[in-house]
Amino acid sequence: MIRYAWLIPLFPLAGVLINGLLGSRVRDKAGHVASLMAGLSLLVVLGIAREMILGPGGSHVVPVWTWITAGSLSVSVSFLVDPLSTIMLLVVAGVGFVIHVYSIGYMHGDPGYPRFFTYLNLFMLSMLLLVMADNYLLMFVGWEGVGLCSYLLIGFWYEKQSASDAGKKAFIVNRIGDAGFLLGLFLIWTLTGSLSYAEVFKAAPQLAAPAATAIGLLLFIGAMGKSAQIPLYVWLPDAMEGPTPVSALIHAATMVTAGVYMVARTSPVYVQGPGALEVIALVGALTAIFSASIGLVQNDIKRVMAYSTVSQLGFMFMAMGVGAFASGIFHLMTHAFFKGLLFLGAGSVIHALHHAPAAQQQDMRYMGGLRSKMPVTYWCLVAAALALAGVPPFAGFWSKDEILAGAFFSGHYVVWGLGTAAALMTAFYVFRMIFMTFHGEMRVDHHAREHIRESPAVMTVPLVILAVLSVVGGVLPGFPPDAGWIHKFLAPSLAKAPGHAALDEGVRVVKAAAQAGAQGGGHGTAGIALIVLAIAVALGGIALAWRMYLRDTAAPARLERRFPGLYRLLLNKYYVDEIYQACIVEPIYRLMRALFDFDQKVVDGAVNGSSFLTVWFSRISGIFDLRTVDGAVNGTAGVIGFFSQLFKFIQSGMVQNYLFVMLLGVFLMVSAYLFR
Amino acid sequence: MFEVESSTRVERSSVVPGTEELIINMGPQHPSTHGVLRVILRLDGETVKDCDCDIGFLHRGTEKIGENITYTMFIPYTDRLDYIAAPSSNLAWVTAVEKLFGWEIPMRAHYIRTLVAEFSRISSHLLWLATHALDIGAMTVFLWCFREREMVLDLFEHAFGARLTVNAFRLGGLFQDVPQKFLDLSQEFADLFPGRIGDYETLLTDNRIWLQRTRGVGVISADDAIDLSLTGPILRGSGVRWDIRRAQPYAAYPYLDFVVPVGENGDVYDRYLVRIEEMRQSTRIIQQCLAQLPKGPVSCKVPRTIKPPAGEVYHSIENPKGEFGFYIVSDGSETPYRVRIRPPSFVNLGGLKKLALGGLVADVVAIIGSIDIVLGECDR
Amino acid sequence: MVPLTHYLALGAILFLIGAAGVLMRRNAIMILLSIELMLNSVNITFVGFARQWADLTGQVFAIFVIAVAACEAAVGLAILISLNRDRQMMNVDEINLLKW
Amino acid sequence: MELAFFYLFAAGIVGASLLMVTRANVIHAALLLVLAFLFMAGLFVLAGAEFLAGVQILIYAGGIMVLYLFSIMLMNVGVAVRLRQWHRQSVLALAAAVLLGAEVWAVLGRGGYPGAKAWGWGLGQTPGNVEALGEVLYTKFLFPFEVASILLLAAMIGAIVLAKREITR
Amino acid sequence: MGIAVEAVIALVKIAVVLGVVSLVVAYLTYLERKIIAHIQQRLGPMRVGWHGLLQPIADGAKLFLKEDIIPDKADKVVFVIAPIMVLVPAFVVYSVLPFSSTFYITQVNIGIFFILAVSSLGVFGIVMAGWASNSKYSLLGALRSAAQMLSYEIFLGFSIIGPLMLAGSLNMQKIVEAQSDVWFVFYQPLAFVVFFIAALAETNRVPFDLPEAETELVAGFHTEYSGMKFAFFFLAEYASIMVVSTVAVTLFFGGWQGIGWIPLPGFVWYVLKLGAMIFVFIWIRATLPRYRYDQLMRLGWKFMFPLVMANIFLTGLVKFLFL
Repeated sequence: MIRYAWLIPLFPLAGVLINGLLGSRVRDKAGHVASLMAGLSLLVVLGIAREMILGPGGSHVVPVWTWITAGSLSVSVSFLVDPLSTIMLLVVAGVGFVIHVYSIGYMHGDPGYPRFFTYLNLFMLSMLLLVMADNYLLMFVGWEGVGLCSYLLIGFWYEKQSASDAGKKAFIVNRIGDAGFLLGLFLIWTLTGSLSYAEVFKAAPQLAAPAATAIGLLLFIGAMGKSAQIPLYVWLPDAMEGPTPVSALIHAATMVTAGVYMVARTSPVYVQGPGALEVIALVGALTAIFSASIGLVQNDIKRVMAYSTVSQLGFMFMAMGVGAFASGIFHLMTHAFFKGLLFLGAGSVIHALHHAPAAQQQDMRYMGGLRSKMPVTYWCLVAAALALAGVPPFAGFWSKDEILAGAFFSGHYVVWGLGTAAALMTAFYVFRMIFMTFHGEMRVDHHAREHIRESPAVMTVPLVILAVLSVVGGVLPGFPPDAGWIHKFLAPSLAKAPGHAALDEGVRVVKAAAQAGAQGGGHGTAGIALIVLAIAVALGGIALAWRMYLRDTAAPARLERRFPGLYRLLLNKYYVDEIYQACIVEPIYRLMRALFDFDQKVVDGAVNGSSFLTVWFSRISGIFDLRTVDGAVNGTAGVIGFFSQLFKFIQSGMVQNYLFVMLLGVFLMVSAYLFR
Repeated sequence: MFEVESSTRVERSSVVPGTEELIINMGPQHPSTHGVLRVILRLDGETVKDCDCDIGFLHRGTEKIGENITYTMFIPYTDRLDYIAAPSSNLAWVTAVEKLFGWEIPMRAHYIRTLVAEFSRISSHLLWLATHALDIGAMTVFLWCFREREMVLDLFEHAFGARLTVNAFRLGGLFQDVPQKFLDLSQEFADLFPGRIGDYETLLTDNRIWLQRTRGVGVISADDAIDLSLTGPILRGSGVRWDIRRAQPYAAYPYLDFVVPVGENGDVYDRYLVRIEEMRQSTRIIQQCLAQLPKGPVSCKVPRTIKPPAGEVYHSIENPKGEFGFYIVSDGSETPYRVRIRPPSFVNLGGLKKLALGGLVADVVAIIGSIDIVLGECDR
Repeated sequence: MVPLTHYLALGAILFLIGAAGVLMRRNAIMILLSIELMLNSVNITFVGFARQWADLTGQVFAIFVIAVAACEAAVGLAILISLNRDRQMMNVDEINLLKW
Repeated sequence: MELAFFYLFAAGIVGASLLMVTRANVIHAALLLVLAFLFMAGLFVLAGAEFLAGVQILIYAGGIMVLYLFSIMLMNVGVAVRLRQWHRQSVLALAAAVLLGAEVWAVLGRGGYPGAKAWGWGLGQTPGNVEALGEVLYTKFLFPFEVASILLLAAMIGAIVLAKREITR
Repeated sequence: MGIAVEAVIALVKIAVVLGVVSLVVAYLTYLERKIIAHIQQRLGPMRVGWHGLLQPIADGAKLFLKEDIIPDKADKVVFVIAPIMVLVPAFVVYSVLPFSSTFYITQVNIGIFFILAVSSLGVFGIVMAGWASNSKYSLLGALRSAAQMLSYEIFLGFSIIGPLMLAGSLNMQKIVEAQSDVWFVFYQPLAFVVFFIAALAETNRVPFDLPEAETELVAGFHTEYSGMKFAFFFLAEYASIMVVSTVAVTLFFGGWQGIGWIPLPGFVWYVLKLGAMIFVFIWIRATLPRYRYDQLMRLGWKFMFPLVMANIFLTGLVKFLFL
């Protein structure tokens, strides 16, 4: 089966071709075609995964053809199938397929229906290329491909100014990251002489620490852009302008995790340069708490999700930074399930509210009490929220708290502290969202009320599938023995970070403690303490949300009045966009203007001044000329006139004259050959 | 030294004409203009941009001649109008004059006149089908049609002693009764002919090439056809059920049972179908005439000098091509004061421009064929 | 066997005839025809070389030259037709738009 | 024998081409060029390029030149015959061409080409020129071959766009 | 010495073939008139000789003795060369046709290709005639003819690729030998249909006789021709019919190969098959109307071209998979 790995990207490619070229013919069938292609891909992935998981595993390279051969650089298009890419394939193809199906319902009736599915399949193609590449260049192709699709899909409703602006913003911010990524690739090639994973990793242990750190940091700049880390996260919240399935697939489940995947994939290089890892851990932790805090007060349902995504991505990078690569990938997987679900659920809500005024469709202040109207959506979202909050035994608990444990046991106490605080906020804002949307009194616009009903099966079935995955997706791979099955499975693909022994032991202990807790025994004080703390944090956040938004509904307003500055700061997302505007965009404008002024005043001034001088000089000399060297001047003019008459013929505009000159040229060349 | 051929040297070549248009004189000597019609076509490639008819090459002043000769003497001149269907022209004239006089014609004469007129319709339609098919390239139909047309002409010879310009009828009836042989042969022909029509249709009606060449070509709507005062099969091909035999019956038509076929789309193909069906209906009429043919005299009492009362009359009949009428003004003398002919071909030809614009050269040929003109009557 | 020089000489003569035609005639079609002649002169040299060294590369290239010639004819004639239609021009030395 | 035929064909080609470039009437010129192409085809057969000879006739004479004639007729060149035929730079151009010819002559006179090789096949034998050519064309030169097809496609589209009267939709 | 003998033999062969072919072509006109006449239920030529058998000779004599008119405004040289340009390629092609396993003038590696190439030259004569006549009808006819023959040459060429792929050779004799078991028409029915239609168009026969459509363009490109020059056009047309029929017989019906056990010499088989093919040509002329110019082009490019392409693809696929 692994031999047929090349089939996986081929199906979406076929979908792109069918929907892209025959879009006007396919019309309403575009969604089915695209879903079929995604489903076929998923089938192949499942076949491969079955072989990888049940079989001996290992790492397989499936060559397709040689792409570039330039000097010593040789890049082939070939696919790598190993545990890491298997997990990623499962996530991408699985969630991708589910969201394709969901989109059939969600996008139904949109004028750009075939176009949407063309982009979606193109995205699948690029993302699969990204995770299956066996070298950095091919990965970069996928990397750029998903960026392009992201741009196209954010700006899918391009007639909306904000959507097309958001698309451009995403693209430009990503370019900044990509520049770093590309520099990283150059550096890799310069230092190791190859871009293929196998050879780079073979050469990695010989890399000097500063070199490895440099590579790591450059690559991480790329990851910052793609995975929306501080300071390049600004595009992701805006990206919610795109259709909701897109937000779910690209901006929650898959594309934004590409950076995490890339760091995990490059882990053999990263472990050589610990400095880079420290940076990653810190950036990740800061991002996590920073964006979680913004999420606390947002009112737009999708923006809450967006900041939550940024925050969770921060968690993943935290894991990478502290060396818990497997935990990061684990969280990536579970996050894909529950965050995809959250988005799809939000989409379902928005879909139900599409009769409401445009400004209210996504605003939680105009929702409430939807539970009875949309039971399936509600229960699915609750499952997702519990998973995100980290309540056992839902998926998030297993992965997120593993990360926190990893941070703690590897000695990154600051990071751990920030992470725990962020976890508290996470639990709070997600249940704030649930309570505001589904509980309490209905605040929906009156004439939109009767239109609210549960979404069609084509949308709810994907929700249920993801809900099931959100429940069991953590416990199954994460449950002991050892630190969980997934760690064992992923181990061959990932490098061991310094101090990994303590870390692994810690994770193992925590897991064991959890197991023990379930069984009523006791192991490792610290472990139990951590677990208790984690559960307490999650429940505390939920309780707080419950108190503020269900029991004492005046509390938020009260808090808002008491801390107006803080509230406004959070509501306006720490004014980051404004700061960027002021600090980066404005200075560039100002620089431009300054250069322009320089040109206007100094250069032109010089020119004008000299001409002014010239005028005076010529006036003086004119008198002189007229009297004395008139004849000479006229003579000069005559000479110039003569030559220009001569040269005028060179540009006659007639082809044959030019050809004649060409023939003369040939004549001269032959002459040169003959009389050399 | 290289500037040879300098005698008519022109420096600027702006006189070189572009590829724009080609003006073609179709006719007056062209195989498919059916006589001496001259069509001036302005072509863009092969597409017709403009189309002008130049007629009058066969003008003989027939109307003027009519003012100078007696009513009886004019009958042979009508032969030379629509010479393809001479008896029809005769019929139009004699019925018009009889209407002027107010004579009662014996029934037998009516029936024989109808019989002969329908034969002339068949003869005309056969010639039309033959040449129309040949224009579009089907040469076998041409010869087959001529085979049957030959039989019709033989019948005329039996009855009237002439084949083409038969001078069939007289004022007041017929010159003499038709021989029995004529009636027998007519019966024979009427039994044979429907099968032969089937033969033509096997070659054409469902032939893909024929369909491609005729369907959707030269389309004219019913309203346009009426506005252009087109008559005959062209009008009926556009779906207007107008036939003078039915609308203003004359001769024996009131006593006969026949269907007036109409088309739907008004294209060349529908006109073809209409005419084919008309041939079938003509055969039916012939059968009925032969069966119902009453005994009796073939002429009413006609004075030796024919002097009609002063007055005017217009009478028209359904010629194979359309409405063929005479407008006669009498001042009470032996010669008409004024004779005006209402020729169907002339009027129908007026629709050519509308039909041909935007088509291809080859379509023009098919369209002229489907209008079915005869220049003798068009130019008069 | 015909010496290679003969082929080359023939090719050169044809090339020069063609070149002279291109440079000397005013009529655009004549210029195109002369270009065809030049292309063919190249073919002759190719075939001559192929003959000399028993290497089919020369013939293959001649085929490619013919393909190029077909393209040239198609595009060239299309240009001429539109030029002729829009400006009623036939002579190359009246067309000096390159001057601007 | 072969040499005699070569001279015959060469004389034909050169004669026809010379007449071609001097004709005032474009149709005559085109027909003379066809004649030159036919001689050239004979030359190709002589040089063992049978397939090329066929292509020369089929594509060049039968295809491209018909296209020329077609276009010329569309353009109605009757008037063009009466125009001045020669460019102002003619004398200069002729001189340059003759000079270049002299130089080429000198270059050719130096000789110095590596020795000849015999064909692997003769006239009328199998596998002959066609098979060998096909083999080479579709293996070694497959990529240029495909590129040539793209080129033809591009030229076709270009020609249609250029010559189409207006795009009506 | 050997060369001289060979040359003489070749010349004799050429003379024989040329003579026979000219005669046969002349009688082809008689055959056509007779067959069409009978289809149209008349007798056709009956006066000259028994059942009009000497009619072609009488026609030839008449045309030969007729005044040779060259229009005043015509381009005289081209006007005279044009009919020759039509006739010569039509006859040159006979040099590679295999009349039987032993009788042929020459055998060329690129036989079928040669036929295609040389017969493509016929269009020049037509174009020259149309242009040189300086008449609008002639010019229109020539333009139609150029477009038509140029297009249908493509389909003709592509349609024979299928059989050629099966035969694996361009040599006419080899192609015939390859059909000793099964005629290619059974393997390549699609190719045969396209070939036949293209052949009709290539020889300007009904229903593709637009260039000389007499009811539209008077007589098309040879409107202004008379006498022997006119006869040349006709000879060329019938010679081309013979050629395409021969090619059809060679490529699709096993050439001179017999059917089963019937002991007839190859040449007789060849003539029989050729006769049948020619009969079909004439039969079609008596049956069908004429296409319109745009319909002709549409039929070619939109219907036949995809068809031949599919045929080539299928043949290649089958050959690749099963042979």
